[in-house]
Amino acid sequence: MSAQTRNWPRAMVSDPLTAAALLILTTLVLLAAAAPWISPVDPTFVDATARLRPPSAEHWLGTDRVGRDILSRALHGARISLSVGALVTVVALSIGVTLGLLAGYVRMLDGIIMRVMDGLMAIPSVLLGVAALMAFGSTPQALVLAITLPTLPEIARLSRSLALTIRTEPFIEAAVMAGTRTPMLLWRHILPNAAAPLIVLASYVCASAIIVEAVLSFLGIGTPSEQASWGNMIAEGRSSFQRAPWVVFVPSILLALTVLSINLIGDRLRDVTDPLRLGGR
Amino acid sequence: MGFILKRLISALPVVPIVAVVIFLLIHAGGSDPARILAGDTATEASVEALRRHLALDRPLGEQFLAWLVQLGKGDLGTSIFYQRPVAEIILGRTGATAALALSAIFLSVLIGVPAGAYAAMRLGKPVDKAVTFFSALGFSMPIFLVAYSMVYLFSLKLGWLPAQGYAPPSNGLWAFVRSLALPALTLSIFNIALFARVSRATVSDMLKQDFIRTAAAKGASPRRILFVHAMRAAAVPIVTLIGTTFAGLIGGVVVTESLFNIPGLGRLVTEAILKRDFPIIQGLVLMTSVLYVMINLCIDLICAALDPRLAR
Amino acid sequence: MTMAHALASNAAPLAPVLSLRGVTIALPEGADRPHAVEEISFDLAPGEILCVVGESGSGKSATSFAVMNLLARGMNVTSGQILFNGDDLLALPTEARRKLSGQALSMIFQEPMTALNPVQSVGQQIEEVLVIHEPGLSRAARRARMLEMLASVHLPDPAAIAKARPHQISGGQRQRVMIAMALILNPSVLIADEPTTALDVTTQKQILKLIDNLRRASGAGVLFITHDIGVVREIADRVIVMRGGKIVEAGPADQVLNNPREAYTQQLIDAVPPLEPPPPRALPEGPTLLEINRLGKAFGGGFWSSRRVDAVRDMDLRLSQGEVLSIVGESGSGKSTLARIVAGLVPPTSGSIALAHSPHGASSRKQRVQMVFQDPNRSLNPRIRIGASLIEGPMNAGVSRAKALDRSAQLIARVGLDPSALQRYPHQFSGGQRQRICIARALAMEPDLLIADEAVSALDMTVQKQVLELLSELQRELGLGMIFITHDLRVAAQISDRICVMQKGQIVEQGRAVDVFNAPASAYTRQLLDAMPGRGTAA
Amino acid sequence: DEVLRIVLDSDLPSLDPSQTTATVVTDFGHMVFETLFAMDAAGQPQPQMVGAHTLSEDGLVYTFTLRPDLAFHDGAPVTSADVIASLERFFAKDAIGTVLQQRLAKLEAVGDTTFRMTLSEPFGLTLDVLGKYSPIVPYIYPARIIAGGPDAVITEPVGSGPYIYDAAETRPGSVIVLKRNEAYVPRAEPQDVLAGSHAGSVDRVELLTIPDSQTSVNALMAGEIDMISSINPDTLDQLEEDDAITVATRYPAGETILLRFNNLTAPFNDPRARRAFAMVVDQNQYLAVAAARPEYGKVCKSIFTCDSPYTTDIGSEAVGSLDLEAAKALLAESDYDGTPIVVLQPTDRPGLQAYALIAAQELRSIGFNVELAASDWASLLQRRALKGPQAEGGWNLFVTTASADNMVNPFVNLPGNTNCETSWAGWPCDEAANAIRTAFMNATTLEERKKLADDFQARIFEIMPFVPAGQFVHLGAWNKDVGNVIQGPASPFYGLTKSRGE
Ligand SMILES: Nc1ncnc2c1ncn2[C@@H]1O[C@H](COP(=O)(O)OP(=O)(O)OP(=O)(O)O)[C@@H](O)[C@H]1O
Ligand SMILES: Nc1ncnc2c1ncn2[C@@H]1O[C@H](COP(=O)(O)OP(=O)(O)OP(=O)(O)O)[C@@H](O)[C@H]1O
Ligand SMILES: [Mg+2]
Ligand SMILES: [Mg+2]
Ligand code: NI
Repeated sequence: MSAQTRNWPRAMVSDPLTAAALLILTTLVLLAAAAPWISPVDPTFVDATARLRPPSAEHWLGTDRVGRDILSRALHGARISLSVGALVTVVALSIGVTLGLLAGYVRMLDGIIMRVMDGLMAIPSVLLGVAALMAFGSTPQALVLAITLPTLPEIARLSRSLALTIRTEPFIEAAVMAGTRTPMLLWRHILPNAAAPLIVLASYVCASAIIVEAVLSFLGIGTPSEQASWGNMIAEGRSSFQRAPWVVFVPSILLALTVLSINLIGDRLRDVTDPLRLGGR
Repeated sequence: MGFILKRLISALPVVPIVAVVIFLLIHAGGSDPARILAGDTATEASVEALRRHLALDRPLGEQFLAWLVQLGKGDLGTSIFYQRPVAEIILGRTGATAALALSAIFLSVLIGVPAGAYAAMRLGKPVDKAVTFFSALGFSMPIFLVAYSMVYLFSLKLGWLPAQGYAPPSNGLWAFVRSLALPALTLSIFNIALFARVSRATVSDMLKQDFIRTAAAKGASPRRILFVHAMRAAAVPIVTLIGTTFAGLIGGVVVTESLFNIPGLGRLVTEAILKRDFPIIQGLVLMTSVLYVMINLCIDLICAALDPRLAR
Repeated sequence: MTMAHALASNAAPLAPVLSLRGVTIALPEGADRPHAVEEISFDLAPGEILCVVGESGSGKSATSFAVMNLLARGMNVTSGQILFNGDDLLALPTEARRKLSGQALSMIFQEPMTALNPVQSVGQQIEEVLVIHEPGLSRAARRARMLEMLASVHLPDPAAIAKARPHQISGGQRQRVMIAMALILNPSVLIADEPTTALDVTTQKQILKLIDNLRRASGAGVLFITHDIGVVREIADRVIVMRGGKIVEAGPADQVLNNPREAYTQQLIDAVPPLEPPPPRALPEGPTLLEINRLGKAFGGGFWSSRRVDAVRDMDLRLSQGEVLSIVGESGSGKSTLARIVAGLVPPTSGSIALAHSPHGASSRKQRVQMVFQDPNRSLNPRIRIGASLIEGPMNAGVSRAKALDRSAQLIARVGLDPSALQRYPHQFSGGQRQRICIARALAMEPDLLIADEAVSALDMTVQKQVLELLSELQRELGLGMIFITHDLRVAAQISDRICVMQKGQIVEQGRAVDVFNAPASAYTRQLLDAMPGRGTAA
Repeated sequence: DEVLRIVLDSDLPSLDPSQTTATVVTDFGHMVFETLFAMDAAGQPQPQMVGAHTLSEDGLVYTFTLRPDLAFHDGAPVTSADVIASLERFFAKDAIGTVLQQRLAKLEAVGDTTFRMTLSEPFGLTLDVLGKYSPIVPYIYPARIIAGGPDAVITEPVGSGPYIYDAAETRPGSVIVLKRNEAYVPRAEPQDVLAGSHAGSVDRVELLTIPDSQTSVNALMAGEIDMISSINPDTLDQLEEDDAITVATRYPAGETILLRFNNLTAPFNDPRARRAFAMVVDQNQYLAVAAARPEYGKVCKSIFTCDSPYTTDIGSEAVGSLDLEAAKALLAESDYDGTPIVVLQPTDRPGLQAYALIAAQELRSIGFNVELAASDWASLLQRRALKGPQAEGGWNLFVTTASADNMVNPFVNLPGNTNCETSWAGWPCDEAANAIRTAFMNATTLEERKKLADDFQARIFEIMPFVPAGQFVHLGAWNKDVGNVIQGPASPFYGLTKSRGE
């Protein structure tokens, strides 16, 4: 197992399913990054008279309900969807994990932090998201916030429980005796040892952020329609699903592939970096 | 007894926190239900009159206080749009969501847990790989694709099940079950995946425990080991998950309720938000937070019963 | 020679119930060696206790798991036979082997807490054996058998114990439950894998006695695995010594223990700390380093908690500079709590601790007191290189990075490790090596007082000996004050100037090591001394 | 029991038809309530609750007598007092009602069921107003339930109509349950749109809200519902494949898509900027989204509903010439300085959302700097009420649709109302147009009115307070066994029949 832990990058790609997932995700990220240069046409160009066209030479993946090119939109949509996923993951994890670790380690803060988290959890997540969007307008920041807020309690809870377990480990006491201060203790000693389950959670958060963005669009409060995101492409295409299924299928497949890849990668990453597998029994 | 009391008291502050937060949040947007009620082509004067009549022109603090006073009298207020008591509206919607959420959880547990547990027993084998893959897939399927496909197949082509709608149990058990089948299944796809995943993780952890070896040394069959020992001991995290999932489902059923035209709380929340029906939103949030506190309490009690070590 | 030995050796040679013939167990790929055990053969006669000793990792458990068909995934018996009453178990179908497990063959495990299902009552768990193997039995009959069995392992109030869950009974009681479970169907073979390692000496003694009696009553052959030569002396009829997956020596207990053929066996025997304390050193009458007055620590007892535990009560203690004080006592007597209070990890509820002014003028108590913990696997952050762990403390105290690195290199050499160790991660070391690293880390802080809380209990005998020697060497060299916590009186006697015996949070006796050993003042100390394994036979 | 299940366009904002201008409430209102007069197919008001009425020689005094046997659902007879209270409520709530009120000298009860209306000047549209069928409709309520004043919301919808609202079975936001009023005595004349008999045919009508258009289509195809009042155009093909389903329009007059400027703030306070945009509005673009098939949409460059009596093409060259260069030139001439303009885009109304996208692209094509402000409908309405410049949260353009009854003549024409701050959002201000409108109201002959309507359109296209962007019809879909579906200016549900069995 020592070999496994040290060579985790190799261990990742050695699994064909994970390798495929990595390949897909990398490709999508690259395509998203290159979208402005490789998109055949302007993704916002509207021509309603050419709406809901099936895939053709002119529009490889067809057109949507106002005649915009789906391929171009899917490529540009990847930018929003992937960056929403990434951003939410980063924001939610950094806030949630910090709060959770603090609650788990600094017992004085536990009550306050966890009550606030309970409060957040008690509010239906749709409402929380919508309220955030209403309060801060339909901006990307608000969107990230709207998706982040409902995920915080879960992250904080997990981090807290991890901190609670890890804090009793003798190496933490050793660090305390070495005079390590709390922030450093959390950062250097507790966090790395909580990484494995957090990685899985991160992949889950990332994946669900992309989906929630879609759900918010479904409710008409996600990314504005002018900007493409897989979520709003699916949401808008839904009304013409029977007539022009490709409008929905393209972003759905991309979204499913992304979420699937992220989950597979997260699972595998957990497996190969699990510190609890060190030392054995 | 002390245990229950302790849990209850530590959970109670959630409700007022939620009440204040939500009140501020929904009013922060500054939108106005009177305007929506009056309609697209209403004159400014009639919007104004309506606003005054609905007491929406008063300062926020005063509105909050009024709400609190009303609440103190056990009254959740009256819906701005439906002009009916909020409590009655919420109650009328609770049945469908509860039925949906419960049956979805039932399905998720029934399918997800055994699948995950079985995968845990066969860790690294093809079965496990398949379960892992399908549970990842379950996460990534757009819910309405699932919904439409199932409706197309089971309702329109085969005609086995209704395409939409909700039949309360008072319409007969059979109708009730039929009306719930597709939405519950749709809602479950994601949760089955979730439960399979969590069960796989916890059961495989349990299977590494020493007491599993003890059971094997007693000559227990793999089935017995799985069901009597591993699953029972893994029940705590799974029960906890059931609790949080259930709490989450109350808000998470929106899409399913919309797709299957089920008059439930999820839709009510969304509609109330989109229309800014403040009394309903407030009432709902209050209810969900109380429910959440109660679910948490139940979960804690169940967990304590399952694993007495937790009761300390 | 005990009665048991006489019985075993004088009886007509019985056909063995269990024989291993050239058994080889393969390890999964990537393990440290290709085979857990290679070509091992031995016989176990009915009514016999066969002790298997050997260093950690020598394949003792693997062998017993092979017999019980409990080998972990990836481990397989690749050749050889395991004969039970002449039938090859390996040739039997799984179902048939399962029938034997728990009935004809049964096993007791090391850690009774984790080996029992935490969510089932112990009664249920014992009855489960009957449910599996005698499905025809009525519920009442099962229960009666279970209670009878609980009584026969000398558990008080069997009905109450049966209802309890594992966490509600003591370690010794749990181990008895395990034994009851193993014996309820009168197995022909009982395998006990370190059944007493987790128990304190007094409990250990009772359990050993129980096993001895039971095998005589039922005639079961007992395969007893231990790393403790003292225990072997106590109960073994025959002994097998294993090393690196091979049997290096086998024979009657007397012969192996008293006239070992192999140097390795001798080493094992030598590693056992002698029962007699070494001649007393000149008690270092240095200035007082630590003074504890009327110290108390209570856990729980808050508004919500119904249970209040006085872990430490009214304790007075004094330690001179350069002195080694051992604290012994049964599990739960408050040893660790005391250590943690002194280290400043938990605040005391009452009383005072005073640490004399430091000769090097170091700052906080935390830094002047350092600790070495019991479990070397968990005392080092698995995610941080050894070097980084070693310099963390000094750098926190304001030492420059370069200087700290310098010192860590010296220390790592001092504890007998290669400097390259600094670049490695904890999991790349053995338990003994890790414990040395922990010592180096503690010393890096240049403490005045070193606390070793069961610092050698998790190590096997030979390694334990090395670490002990290292510790006392360093202590003398650096003139440290040291508090050495152990449950093993022999170890305490070896290393310490003074011994302090604790029971239920209080000191029942303290004095020079020799005095405590030779003339124990309290009844409790005497009990502890009597319970020490090996004492009976050695005398 | 025979049950008719009908899916409405959207949830009703209120069960009080006097509080909201949302058209969907009339689906409910016409079932439960009745009006004094009711529109027939020719658009003429016919007596409904009124049995007999007289008009004095001078055209100032109307005397009405209610027909016998009228009773509210709570059993109380309909009296003059109820009528007067209801009309007063109507006058207070409705803009057109207000016009009548301004000409009203006295409204008084003469007997239990007779009342008199005295005008201060003759007003030819009096009966049209009393028979108004689009919100706000002058329904007659029991005086008791509207005693709280015009702004108090009715909580108990009790009317005198053919169906009784069943509060116990109604699930707000999901289904409104109506049961046939067995005590109802219909008029003897056969049904003629809203005029004539209102007799209910089926025992029970359920008005449903189904949030997802595909779900309602599925439900209709599975036979779980009987009618979708208005389908999503993109589901047309699917529905037409089903032989058991009829797809047709119930309102042949249709709806007009409107692009509405904020006439108060820059750049659209400058008519040149407005006209510049009007030149590049391509109605075909909007109609491609709005109309399920080309035949269901119509390019209509009139401010009045095309094919209605006052339709004209005077001044229509100002709309949709699609001359980019000319438009750019005109814009350059205007005061527009390149500041981003705000186009409101509702995200929860798919159609409007698409029109906003098209409008934005057209605006950009001539050099406007456009910011699409996407928000939900509620927030949009909120923002739309702000009159200030975009920097202060204001807006410059929104899109919506208006049904024919808001468009057909200068009198009702909603976007053409140029009454400054009191007119509809956008607040255009034009004395000249106002004067023509007033003249139209007072005109007595059709000839005269036609002329005034022409003038009105000419003036409106000159000042261009909004741009018409095409006219289309909504399609409804119903099971073939549903009979008697009215196709006209109104299409009430009470007359619907359901043939038993197949
Ligand atoms: N599951 C496993 N996977 C890989 N290697 C294993 C596994 N279990 C045991 N081993 C290896 O098999 C060898 C024998 O292990 P075993 O547990 O039998 O030793 P032991 O003599 O019981 O030691 P201890 O005294 O520490 O219990 C060791 O080298 C160990 O590392
Ligand atoms: N954090 C704690 N909370 C509550 N009780 C505690 C805590 N730590 C220790 N105790 C209790 O205090 C008593 C003394 O515990 P301590 O760990 O000091 O014993 P010990 O002598 O070190 O035992 P062992 O030999 O098993 O390590 C025990 O009864 C224990 O259950
Ligand atoms: Mg072992
Ligand atoms: Mg201890
Ligand atoms: Ni020991």
